[in-house]
Amino acid sequence: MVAETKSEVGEASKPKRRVQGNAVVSVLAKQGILIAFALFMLGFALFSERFLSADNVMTVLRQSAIIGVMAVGVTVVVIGGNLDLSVGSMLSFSTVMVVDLHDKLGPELAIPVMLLATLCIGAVNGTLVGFLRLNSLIVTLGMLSAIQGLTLIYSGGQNVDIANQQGTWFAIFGRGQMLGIASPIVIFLGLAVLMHIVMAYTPFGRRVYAVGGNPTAATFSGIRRSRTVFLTYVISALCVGIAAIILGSRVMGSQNNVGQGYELQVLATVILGGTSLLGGSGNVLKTVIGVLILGFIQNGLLLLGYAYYVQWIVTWIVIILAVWLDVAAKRGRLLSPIA
Amino acid sequence: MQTLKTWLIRNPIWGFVVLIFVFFSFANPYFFDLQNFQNILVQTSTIGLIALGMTLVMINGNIDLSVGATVALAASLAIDIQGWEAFANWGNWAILPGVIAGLMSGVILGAVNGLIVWKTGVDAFIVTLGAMLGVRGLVFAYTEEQSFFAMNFAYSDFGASSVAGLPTLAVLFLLFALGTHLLLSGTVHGRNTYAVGGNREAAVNAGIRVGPHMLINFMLVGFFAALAGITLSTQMGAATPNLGREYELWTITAVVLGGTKLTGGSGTIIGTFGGVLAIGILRNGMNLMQVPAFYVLVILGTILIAVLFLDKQLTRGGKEELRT
Amino acid sequence: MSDQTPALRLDNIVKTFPGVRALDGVSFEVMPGECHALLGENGAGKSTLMKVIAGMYQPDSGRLYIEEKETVLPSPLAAKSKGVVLIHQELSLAEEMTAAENIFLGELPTKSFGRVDWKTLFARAGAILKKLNCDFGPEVKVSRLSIAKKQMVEIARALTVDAKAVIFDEPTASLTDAEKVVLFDIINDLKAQGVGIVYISHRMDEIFTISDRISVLRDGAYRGTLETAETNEDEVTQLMIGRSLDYSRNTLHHDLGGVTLDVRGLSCGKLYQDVSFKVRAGEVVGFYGLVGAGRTEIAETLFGLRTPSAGEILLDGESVTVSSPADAIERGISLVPESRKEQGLVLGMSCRDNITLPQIGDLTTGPFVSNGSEVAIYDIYRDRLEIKAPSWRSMVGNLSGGNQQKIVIGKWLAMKPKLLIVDEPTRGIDVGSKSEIHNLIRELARSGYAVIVISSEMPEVLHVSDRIVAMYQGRVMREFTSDEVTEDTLVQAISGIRAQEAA
Amino acid sequence: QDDTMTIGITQNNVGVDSYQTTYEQAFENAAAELDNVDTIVLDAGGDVARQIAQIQDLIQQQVDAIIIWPTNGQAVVPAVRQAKQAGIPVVITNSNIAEEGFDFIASFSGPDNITQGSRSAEIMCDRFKEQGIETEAQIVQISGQPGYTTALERAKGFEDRLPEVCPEVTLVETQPGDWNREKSQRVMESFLTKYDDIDGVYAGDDNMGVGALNAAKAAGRAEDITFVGATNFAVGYEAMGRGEYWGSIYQSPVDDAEAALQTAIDVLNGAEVPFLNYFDTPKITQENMEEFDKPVF
Ligand SMILES: Nc1ncnc2c1ncn2[C@@H]1O[C@H](COP(=O)(O)OP(=O)(O)OP(=O)(O)O)[C@@H](O)[C@H]1O
Ligand SMILES: Nc1ncnc2c1ncn2[C@@H]1O[C@H](COP(=O)(O)OP(=O)(O)OP(=O)(O)O)[C@@H](O)[C@H]1O
Ligand SMILES: [Mg+2]
Ligand SMILES: [Mg+2]
Repeated sequence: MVAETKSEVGEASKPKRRVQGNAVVSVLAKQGILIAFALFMLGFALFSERFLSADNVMTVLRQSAIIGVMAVGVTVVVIGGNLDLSVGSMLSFSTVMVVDLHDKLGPELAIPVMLLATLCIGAVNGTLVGFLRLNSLIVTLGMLSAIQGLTLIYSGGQNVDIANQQGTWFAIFGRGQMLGIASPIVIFLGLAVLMHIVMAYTPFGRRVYAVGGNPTAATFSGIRRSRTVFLTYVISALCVGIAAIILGSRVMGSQNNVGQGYELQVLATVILGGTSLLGGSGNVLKTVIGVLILGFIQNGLLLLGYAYYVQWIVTWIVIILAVWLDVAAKRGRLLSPIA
Repeated sequence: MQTLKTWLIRNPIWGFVVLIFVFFSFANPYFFDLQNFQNILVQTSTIGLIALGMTLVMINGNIDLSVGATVALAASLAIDIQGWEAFANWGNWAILPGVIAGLMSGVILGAVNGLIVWKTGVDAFIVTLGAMLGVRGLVFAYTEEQSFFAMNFAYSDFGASSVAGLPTLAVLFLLFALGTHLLLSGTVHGRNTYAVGGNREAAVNAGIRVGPHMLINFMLVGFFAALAGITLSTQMGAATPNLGREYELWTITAVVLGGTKLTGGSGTIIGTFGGVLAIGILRNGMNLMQVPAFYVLVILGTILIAVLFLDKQLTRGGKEELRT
Repeated sequence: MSDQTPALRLDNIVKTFPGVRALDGVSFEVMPGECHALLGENGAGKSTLMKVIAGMYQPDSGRLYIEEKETVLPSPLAAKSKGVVLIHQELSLAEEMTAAENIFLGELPTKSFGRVDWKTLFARAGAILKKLNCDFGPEVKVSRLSIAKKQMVEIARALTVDAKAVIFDEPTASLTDAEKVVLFDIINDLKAQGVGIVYISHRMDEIFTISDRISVLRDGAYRGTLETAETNEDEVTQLMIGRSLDYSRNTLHHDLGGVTLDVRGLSCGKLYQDVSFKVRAGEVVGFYGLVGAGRTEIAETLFGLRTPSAGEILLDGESVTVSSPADAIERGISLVPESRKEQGLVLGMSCRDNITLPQIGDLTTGPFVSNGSEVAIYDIYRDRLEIKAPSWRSMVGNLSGGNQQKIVIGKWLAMKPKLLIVDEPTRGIDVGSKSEIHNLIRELARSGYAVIVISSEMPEVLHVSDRIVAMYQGRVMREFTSDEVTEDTLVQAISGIRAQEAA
Repeated sequence: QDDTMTIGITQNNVGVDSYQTTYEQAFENAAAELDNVDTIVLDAGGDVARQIAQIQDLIQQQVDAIIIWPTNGQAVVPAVRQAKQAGIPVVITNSNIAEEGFDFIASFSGPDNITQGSRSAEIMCDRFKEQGIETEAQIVQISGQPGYTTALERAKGFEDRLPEVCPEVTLVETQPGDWNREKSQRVMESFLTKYDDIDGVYAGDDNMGVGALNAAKAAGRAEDITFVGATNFAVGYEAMGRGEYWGSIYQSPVDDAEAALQTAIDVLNGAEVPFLNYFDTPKITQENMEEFDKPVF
């Protein structure tokens, strides 16, 4: 007894029944974070006529560059399934070092020496998390504290300053221009594009996504997981080094705690950009949007003249709204299905 | 002996606690002293209370980064409100509305966090990261940057008081730790905490209402953070808007040291208690040994990592293990 | 049967996912006291249909009746309270909790103040586990159990409620034969109590043992229902995939090449001891044994995931130390691992990215991954293994279980290895694709590869292997050629009865 | 009482800026020169709770005197009271504790931050008068980290004094710079976008002042702006020398530290010490800077 029923699809329909038509809509809808960005840019523009002036936009971009450069590195670490909370104190360390060495060795030596030292710290992080498989949150929290101490020991707790601020070519990174645009912006966007290409189009990038998505399966696929994780931390450290050059050049000096609290700001921008803390997904270019959102919120609220605490409260709300919009767009409904 | 060994392997942090305890006892003449132990207990009680709630939230697979700000808000409310005109002739009872308001603020903030996590599905990390900033903003908005001072010395006397020879704050912490331990290990809510964190889908399928469940735990951590803020303010007789900065990081560190997994599903109060004590003893011991400030940072950081490393060595499966 | 009211009836259920119409107007019913088998290719929509019944998914349209009363099931809890229980295809347990807690999850017995009544809990869970012939207690942590035992815990859940309908979604995928027998007893018990059973499996022998009726789904649509007693495997297969299959034993002998793999006295601590065997180019060697016999561990050692404590591995006559999977891959070894979710796939990545993952470093033009060669590889194995996915961009996590397994196999076939090891290659795969995979394995061998097949399914081992290695508790008991092996001698060997004793 | 005395100090947050670090070194150097003084130097890292724990730990060790650089003037009062009850004299340094605690301390030694704020206002006002813009000048303020006593007191001193000396100068906006030069630079950049006319910047310390100066220089508007800070740092001193930065308050951490130590020793020796032991923090501007040495920090 065989009861046949209707079947709209032919026998040989190999590619599955696809719901056609709203492809464009669904692609757009997935970009919740872009929509959020556009929405609140519009909001600020309505309230402050200076907000969208070329000058101000450039200022925000310039200011965001330091956080942005670090966020690019941290995005890679997070995609690889780990956290890096040590970037803030590493930034302090690297900036203090490059500024201090500037006068002692000259910028042409100070930069490579500082980068080397920073990469060493990144390598320590990478060894602990990658090769020894220690929990990245605690390792980098520990490193946050240890590097802070190292910085203070290095500088003796004193501020460092560049004596000859006018004459040094070191100024180019923070204060100069490249291609007619303020150099921090060029460095930031250039690095973001470069890292995006690395992550999206090279075998290394693919391996990072795989390791972050499922470390065991990645190992079973012949990926050297420890090495991959190690490299993500080295990349993160390199980005911190670059950020330190921009910062040192912009300020022409450094305190021992310049980077304090940056780790969480950086992480916020990475998450705003839609990178999942679970690892295995994320996008460097979207991190740039996350950076810009945070940068423009802070600037916009300042332009509106709100007291700092009002700015904090509004930032709280905006961050949650932006991420909500993003996840809601991805799942196609506003409220979460959690019962 | 055998049970002690398996117990230690399951709670390696306690091995470490014993280790540093012995070390400091020999290294410093002031360390091994009843009064000093009481100091340590009181000093750890703040982070400790928060860690109790944090353990629940983290076993759930969530996290709460806003606890530090909650500490400040609850402390400020408790102290400011007890000084209001309205309660001027309540005598020592004036403390009560302040404390209740402080605790309520924690519970409400926890509820706000929990509700957002539940309803929007945004990751708890980002929800509470936002709240960490926003609640601090609320604190500054409320206090207008001022510190508050408790006019009534009964308030700070409470912080310095003892029951049965033990500091009240330490007793309070121990009692709440015991209560939370019982909650987690012996009640349906506690067991569901493991289920929700261990396998959310399984929990949903089993008919556990995951949303309200997480909400309750967020309210609990809010409550504990507020309570910690209040006990801390009784030690100072004052509240400052910057109170509790970076406490979230130290709390999470203590909880993870105690063996709770960030991914959720496992952890114990016994472990958390060990983690909290480890940090407290380290800080106290290093103060007594006059380790210079810069080196304290390096040592503390290094030890955190070392503990993690030892833990890994202890729980490793041996040579036959799968190398992934 | 039709004079009774169905325990459960579905009418014209439609369910779509983004890009996929998973259920396309399916109607289906289960009578009380009946075991109704549901069959279909991988991705046909079986699990989706069951999740609709269990309240986990809401259908886009269509109606659901429990004892002819129209019902809406907004949540799994609602379904459970109406007496509908689903045993999941994928394990769904909280690892750090005890077996008892997992069995009674969501309805732990309580005392005052919301305290758990451990005594009652353990007593009740213990009774159920005993009924299932489980050799572990209710207070053991689930994380310490083997997959098979976890599966039994999952099954135990069905027995906690007064069910009207119980759905088993591929319950035997990781069970041994002995456990299977227990399960079937339980199912017969339930039937006797008038419970309606839905039984999903890709194993024909089981379906013909246990079911009363068989319904077939195809591409999300209902294809028909057969009385088990009045049909045969061939008819069912026809309905499912539109053609017949060959279930014969392997007799295809062909010329063998040199010895590719020579394992001498290999041991790994307590996991297995003194294992020796050879695999020649062009040969398929089957490893058969019970769960825990140590077959997987040998494979993992060969793939560089474990360090042997003694013994020697010779590859093409050369003694080698395989230090990591990357190393193994370089030497031309591939391993299709046992657990696709944990070891085989990055669920968040696309189908294409998963398939090309092991060779991503070689698929480059300049420093960049070449999209063209990647898609080309994907296309080859999609066609060859009949992988059903909306496109190469689809997330592997959204594929049906069987299609996921095909992705893993495709990934390792694409490496064109010298030595291919497949561990439970057809777990959860439909009969059509299974036979396709068997053919592929044969074909690979014929073209000169050495292949090791680890399987717990006797027909599979018998069908593909030229030689069979029988293992028991970490030791090789006996080797058979495909000519001399009989089911009886094989069963004896894997139960620890040595050939000579048996003789 | 044996002849060596042990003095414990808990500082606010060493390493957060050079002032505190230099203070610490000066304190240790001064103590090292005295044979009969042992010191225990602790740092609260800006956290009141930790500071209280440190005070308790010092009481536990039965030191002879405790010097406290309060992280918060009110929150340490009960801990100070405990010290008093334990019979240990307490000297407060750098920034004072709340009046409620005066009963429990032996002395306060340090600068007067409120006066510093007023003096900065005077420097700013005098400069505007010289320029003849005291009737229309607009200024912005970049304050220290919110919630810290020093930041609060300087801002208060400045805001209270300014309308007294220059009633027509408007303070258009205040934002915190968190004692951080980079943060201050960012804040100033936004101010420059927002306001076309800024005549003066008051910064809670020179570190932030120089940050603001950096921003203004980058925008090409530094010439028109009078920068006034506090706690004259070396960078501020140099900028003053270049004629870019107008004025500040000269405050020596070495004096600060030595005064605190001396006060504690005097207290222990039973000598008479003034209860509020302010040391002088004079105005420094481009005009009189030769009278001062360049700060070492
Ligand atoms: N959550 C989901 N999102 C998107 N597509 C899904 C989802 N779940 C299932 N699908 C798709 O629906 C179809 C039916 O899947 P289902 O799991 O029901 O198959 P199945 O018959 O159980 O197959 P198998 O025998 O392999 O388990 C598949 O094409 C699958 O890719
Ligand atoms: N005696 C045992 N008790 C509990 N768990 C066991 C036992 N032996 C093995 N296991 C677990 O069962 C799982 C499967 O065992 P193993 O991989 O050794 O067997 P196998 O021969 O590969 O069997 P299969 O491939 O059929 O699963 C492993 O996770 C292993 O740790
Ligand atoms: Mg299925
Ligand atoms: Mg196996």
